[in-house]
Amino acid sequence: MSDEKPQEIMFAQACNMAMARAMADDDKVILLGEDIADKEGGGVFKVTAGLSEKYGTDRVRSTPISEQAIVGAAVGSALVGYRPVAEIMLMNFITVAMDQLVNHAAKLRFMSGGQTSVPLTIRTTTGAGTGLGGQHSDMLEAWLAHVPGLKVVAASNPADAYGLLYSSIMDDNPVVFIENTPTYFTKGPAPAPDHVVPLGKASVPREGTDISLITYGRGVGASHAVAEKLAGEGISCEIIDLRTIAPFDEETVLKSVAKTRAAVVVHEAVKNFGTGAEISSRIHEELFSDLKAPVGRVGSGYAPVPFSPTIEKAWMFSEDDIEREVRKILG
Amino acid sequence: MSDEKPQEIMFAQACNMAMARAMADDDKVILLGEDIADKEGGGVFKVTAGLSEKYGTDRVRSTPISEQAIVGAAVGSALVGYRPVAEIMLMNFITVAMDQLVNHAAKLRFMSGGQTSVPLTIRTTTGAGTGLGGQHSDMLEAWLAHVPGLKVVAASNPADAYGLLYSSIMDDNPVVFIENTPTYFTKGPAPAPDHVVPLGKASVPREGTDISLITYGRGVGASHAVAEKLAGEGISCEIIDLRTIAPFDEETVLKSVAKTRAAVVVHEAVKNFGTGAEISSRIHEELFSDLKAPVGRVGSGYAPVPFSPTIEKAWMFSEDDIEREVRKILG
Amino acid sequence: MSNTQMADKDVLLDIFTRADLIMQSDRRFRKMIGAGQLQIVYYPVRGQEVVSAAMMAAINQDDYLVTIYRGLHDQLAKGIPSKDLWAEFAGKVTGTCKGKGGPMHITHPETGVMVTTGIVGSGIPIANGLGLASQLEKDNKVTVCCFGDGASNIGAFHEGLNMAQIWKLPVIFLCQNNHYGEHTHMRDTTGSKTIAQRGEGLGMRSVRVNGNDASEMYAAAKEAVDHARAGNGPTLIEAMTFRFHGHLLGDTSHYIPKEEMEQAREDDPMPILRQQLLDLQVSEADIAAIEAKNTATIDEAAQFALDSDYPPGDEYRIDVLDVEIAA
Amino acid sequence: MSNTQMADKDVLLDIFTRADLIMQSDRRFRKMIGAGQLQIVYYPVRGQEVVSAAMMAAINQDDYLVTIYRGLHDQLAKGIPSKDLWAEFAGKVTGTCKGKGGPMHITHPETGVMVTTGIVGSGIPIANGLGLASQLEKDNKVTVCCFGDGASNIGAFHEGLNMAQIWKLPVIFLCQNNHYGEHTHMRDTTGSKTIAQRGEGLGMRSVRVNGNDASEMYAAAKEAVDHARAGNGPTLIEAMTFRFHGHLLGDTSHYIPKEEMEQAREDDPMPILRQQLLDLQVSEADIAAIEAKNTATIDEAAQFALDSDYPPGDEYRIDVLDVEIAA
Ligand SMILES: Cc1ncc(C[n+]2csc(CCOP(=O)(O)OP(=O)(O)O)c2C)c(N)n1
Ligand SMILES: Cc1ncc(C[n+]2csc(CCOP(=O)(O)OP(=O)(O)O)c2C)c(N)n1
Ligand SMILES: [Mg+2]
Ligand SMILES: [Mg+2]
Repeated sequence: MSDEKPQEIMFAQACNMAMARAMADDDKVILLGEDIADKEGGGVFKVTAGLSEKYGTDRVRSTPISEQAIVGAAVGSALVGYRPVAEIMLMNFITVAMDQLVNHAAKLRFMSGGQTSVPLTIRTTTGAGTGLGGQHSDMLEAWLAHVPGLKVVAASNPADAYGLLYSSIMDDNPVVFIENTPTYFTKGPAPAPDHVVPLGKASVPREGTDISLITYGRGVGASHAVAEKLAGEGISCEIIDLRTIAPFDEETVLKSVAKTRAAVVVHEAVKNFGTGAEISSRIHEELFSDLKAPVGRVGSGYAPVPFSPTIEKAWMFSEDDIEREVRKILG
Repeated sequence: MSDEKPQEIMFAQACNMAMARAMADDDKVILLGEDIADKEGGGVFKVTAGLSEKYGTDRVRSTPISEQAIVGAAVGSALVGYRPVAEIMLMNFITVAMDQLVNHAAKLRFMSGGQTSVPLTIRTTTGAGTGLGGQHSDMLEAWLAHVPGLKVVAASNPADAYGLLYSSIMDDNPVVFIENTPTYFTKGPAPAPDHVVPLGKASVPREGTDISLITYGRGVGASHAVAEKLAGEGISCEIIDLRTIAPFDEETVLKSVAKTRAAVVVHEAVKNFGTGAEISSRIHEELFSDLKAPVGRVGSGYAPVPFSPTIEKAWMFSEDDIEREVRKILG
Repeated sequence: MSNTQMADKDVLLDIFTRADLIMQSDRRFRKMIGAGQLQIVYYPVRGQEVVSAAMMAAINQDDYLVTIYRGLHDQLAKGIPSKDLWAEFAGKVTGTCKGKGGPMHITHPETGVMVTTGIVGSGIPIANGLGLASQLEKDNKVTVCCFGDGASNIGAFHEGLNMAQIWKLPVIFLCQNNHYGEHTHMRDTTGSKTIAQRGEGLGMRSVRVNGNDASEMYAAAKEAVDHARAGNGPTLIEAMTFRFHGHLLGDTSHYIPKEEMEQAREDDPMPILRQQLLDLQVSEADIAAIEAKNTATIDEAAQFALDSDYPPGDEYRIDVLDVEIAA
Repeated sequence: MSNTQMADKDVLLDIFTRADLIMQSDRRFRKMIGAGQLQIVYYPVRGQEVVSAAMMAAINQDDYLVTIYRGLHDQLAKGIPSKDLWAEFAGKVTGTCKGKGGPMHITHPETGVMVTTGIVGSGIPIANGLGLASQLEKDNKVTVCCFGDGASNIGAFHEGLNMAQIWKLPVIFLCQNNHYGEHTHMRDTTGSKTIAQRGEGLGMRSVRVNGNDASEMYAAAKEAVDHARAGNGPTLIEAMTFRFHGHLLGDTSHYIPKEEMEQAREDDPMPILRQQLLDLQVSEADIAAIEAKNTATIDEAAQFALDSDYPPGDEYRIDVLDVEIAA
């Protein structure tokens, strides 16, 4: 079996392969980011390892610590036909580059009356639970989802990461692709080399009849664990993996909830004013009279991400929280 | 009647008076911002006019165009007992200073285990409808509301502005106080000099029985107009002016909706993933079985703020939108 | 400031033709806004004509430009047809951006105008991206990035200049130093004596010139362009100039001392340039012909803007993403 | 670099005492993490001890410090009691911040440590705020703001230094130049030859010193402090140094050429400083006593950290706002 392709790959590897594929397919794909070239180790999490060796440091550029300049260079090159993929090392660092992303990347197509477009991808990673503390773990996707003109994407497994990141790079709109640091090195089934996951389409990785768990990113794994447990009690959970957070696939979500008549939205981000609120609202707006109970929400607590493991755990969204919410909804 | 106090004041004036009062009451109150001192005209909208003349340019400082430095100086001085009020001229410019606000102002109390606090106020103004285009009109309060540790405040009339801005400055937490450019020069009843509006408390400027319109800022005036019109048809609207957007006054909101059994949330910001989603979700979560219909939402369209008046108008939330939503909800 | 040789007559004529179009356009905008024919926020450019005209005379139509809200002079000098530009300023569907962008957000790729931004300093990092594309593409284009003295206090300036320098990007950073950022004088906001000094601190080739002198400005522009096209990287040009009508229309310039304003009026680049042409034996009639042609252009453009329709309201659902947003 | 005179013996002893505590603490952290006794992300400070020790020896306990994730040396040199600091690094409720901040977010107002940030460059604008408070308060305090070479590429550096300069704030910007930002060498990220040059570009008093030389570093620190206390404003000190154990623990420094590492080892400030003390007739026994005392301090602190409890989980509802958040 030695020349068979690997059956399983890691999440980080999937992202790497997606970029390699995009670079091979289109020489307008370039990468920018701190430490991303191989001389500097191929990225702090090695997600870009090998790419500068293969495609050269003209196309794979380690940058200064200058996030505004990084995103700006991506915006500018995207305006004239490049497909830059800019790495913002950790999602919290996007706070220094929001202007470029929000006032420029997201708006230039519109403000130019469609004369220009900004087909860039921002890759960034984040996630709590590993003791990185208040400034290295935030999930800020709700901000980005609120910005017209930006697409926001998060994968829950390596195969999807491969297919979604490739689609993000090839998409003609600015996309923020959110990776999850704590699960970078977890494995999943390897995708076929030509695997593509379209943006804007949710998946239904588990079908069920009693309740819909609508989630994305790391929430998917946690939801699976809870669904598995509850199945033993005869509670049948359907899982919707949004994959694209904004604009999200309302059709798949509403179809599922129309069937199950109950839903819980699950995410790692702080619950208050999080993306779950929009999804919950949309479901209520469309399916109010069909629902057995109000849509539940699970997210992390109203606090900065705490450092100490005990507090971090108590603060963070968890399988227990999901289970409790499902039971509450199903009464 | 010549020495009676004016019966009406403008919104901008109310903010000016609140700052003057805070500066008189507490010499730790200092102001920072571009062009805010009198030599530079007392602010581009004259909201700080006269203050540097009265309190000196040590305490009222015109700054370089350096929003990170402005907010940072506010954070640092707040850490050691000052009550800085930093002006970010227009809300879109906060995108270059999100790091200071989100990673530092909002988190330092928590990350220091309560050893320090950051009693700063960010004043900023925004609002569409006057042809300033895509980069000068955004309502970004949903981002800020999603950040644990930040309070977000918006006033709908001069008296509230006076009482809320004073409370914001005196509050021991970081507060973002959002003003509305297009209504800066509208008048309202003058507050008493000692008027205070506590943070975290909504008001009920109009009582009603059929539906609750939950709103803030410019949405309040629009809601009043619609309520007035519908009253003629025997539809009785209650209006809740949140005043503090985050954390918002759930008690008042839920009490109102428990009574009216119907609600529409109204704001100027883009509807998708806006603050209305959180408020709507909370109402559904708490009052699902009492509701006559799902909670409605009104906000602006999914697009950057357009320049041309025709498109800007079509894009923007409006009285018509509110009326239509109320009628839809009440069936 | 250097003692550059006078530029060639045809170069000066070219610069004058652009600068006069700018001066007349600015005047007309102020007039029409004053008369209530246009309701827009307008950032006057009177006084800065020559900086722009000389810079754009030194580059080609397909070179890139990134500019700011105060950008009319740059946009006209770069060659955007007046009709398209006026219509956009007026918010009409016939404008460069279908009325969606407005004066602060002019884009016109046909003439290389890629971005106009209303966020101070933000064009700088974007200009690098255009320069990076040219460097990778080996298309020999340069990017000119305009901004003000006040913009040099913001972080993006620092990050952008540094990145351009280490990557030797073909970008010309044109700081149009009119001494004021809104109502605040540079001396109250800027720790360094000059902006050029900041460029030097970043290791960049940096020059400070009298931007109001067409020959000096043109020479500096040309040198920077040649330097960039030769692959030697960016230049920061600090072009000293002045704006006569305040930050935005309606600003009374109350914060500008009388003597300073008087001095600036004496240094007004337009009469100086006109006199230089006369001194070079260009006839009054030839100059008047240029001026008349510009007037005609503006007459036509202004009328076109007034006559054109506003875009339909639901245009807001188009160009947000690459697909139309559902109503 | 200047040829400063050797500092007084008691100053050098003071610096050595602080530096040795840092060196031993760093070693112990690396050992305990390696042994699995602590599970934390750790940014080693071995090699940068003297920069910090000499800087903090030149200021008072009530002067302010703003530092970064790589901050152990600064925090110890500034005087945070080892027990409190170790407990915070370990996430224990007895730590400076009750375990909520962790190593990247140390605050300890009693010793003037006001902020430790994990966001590169962000401490700079905040340091200005502390300096502004001191200026208004006329309390004669200075603020020391530490950051790395890589941080000088970010916008906040530029904005912060400029504001400090125009307002003459009593802030000392201490750039600890260890040549690398994560795995990238300064030469690949920095258009200027030195960081000090950037300070000069901003009009700021700027010096570049051998931070590994206790006397030179101390003299520069002292001068900057005197300058600030006299109301003359900020100084940028670029202190040349090196970090021996990579960006964070586990980093193999594969990106550092062998010769560069060897040279750095030869310049290791700790043996040099120790030898200087011996040369000044400090006895081996006296030095050993200092070292032993430091060891005992660390023994006690490490044990205290291990023995202390983690905070209760629902502590996350406290200190978010000034009131407790409902469960
Ligand atoms: C980030 C940001 N902060 C503040 C503003 C508000 N503002 C618009 S123009 C301006 C002054 C800019 O001055 P300068 O760079 O000198 O250019 P000039 O207007 O003189 O041409 C300011 C402060 C802005 N647009 N963006
Ligand atoms: C805004 C921001 N971008 C990126 C990072 C990731 N990061 C952490 S430390 C570091 C290197 C900083 O280098 P330097 O300033 O030289 O300090 P040193 O670590 O060498 O002490 C980087 C890029 C960050 N923390 N913040
Ligand atoms: Mg200016
Ligand atoms: Mg370094």
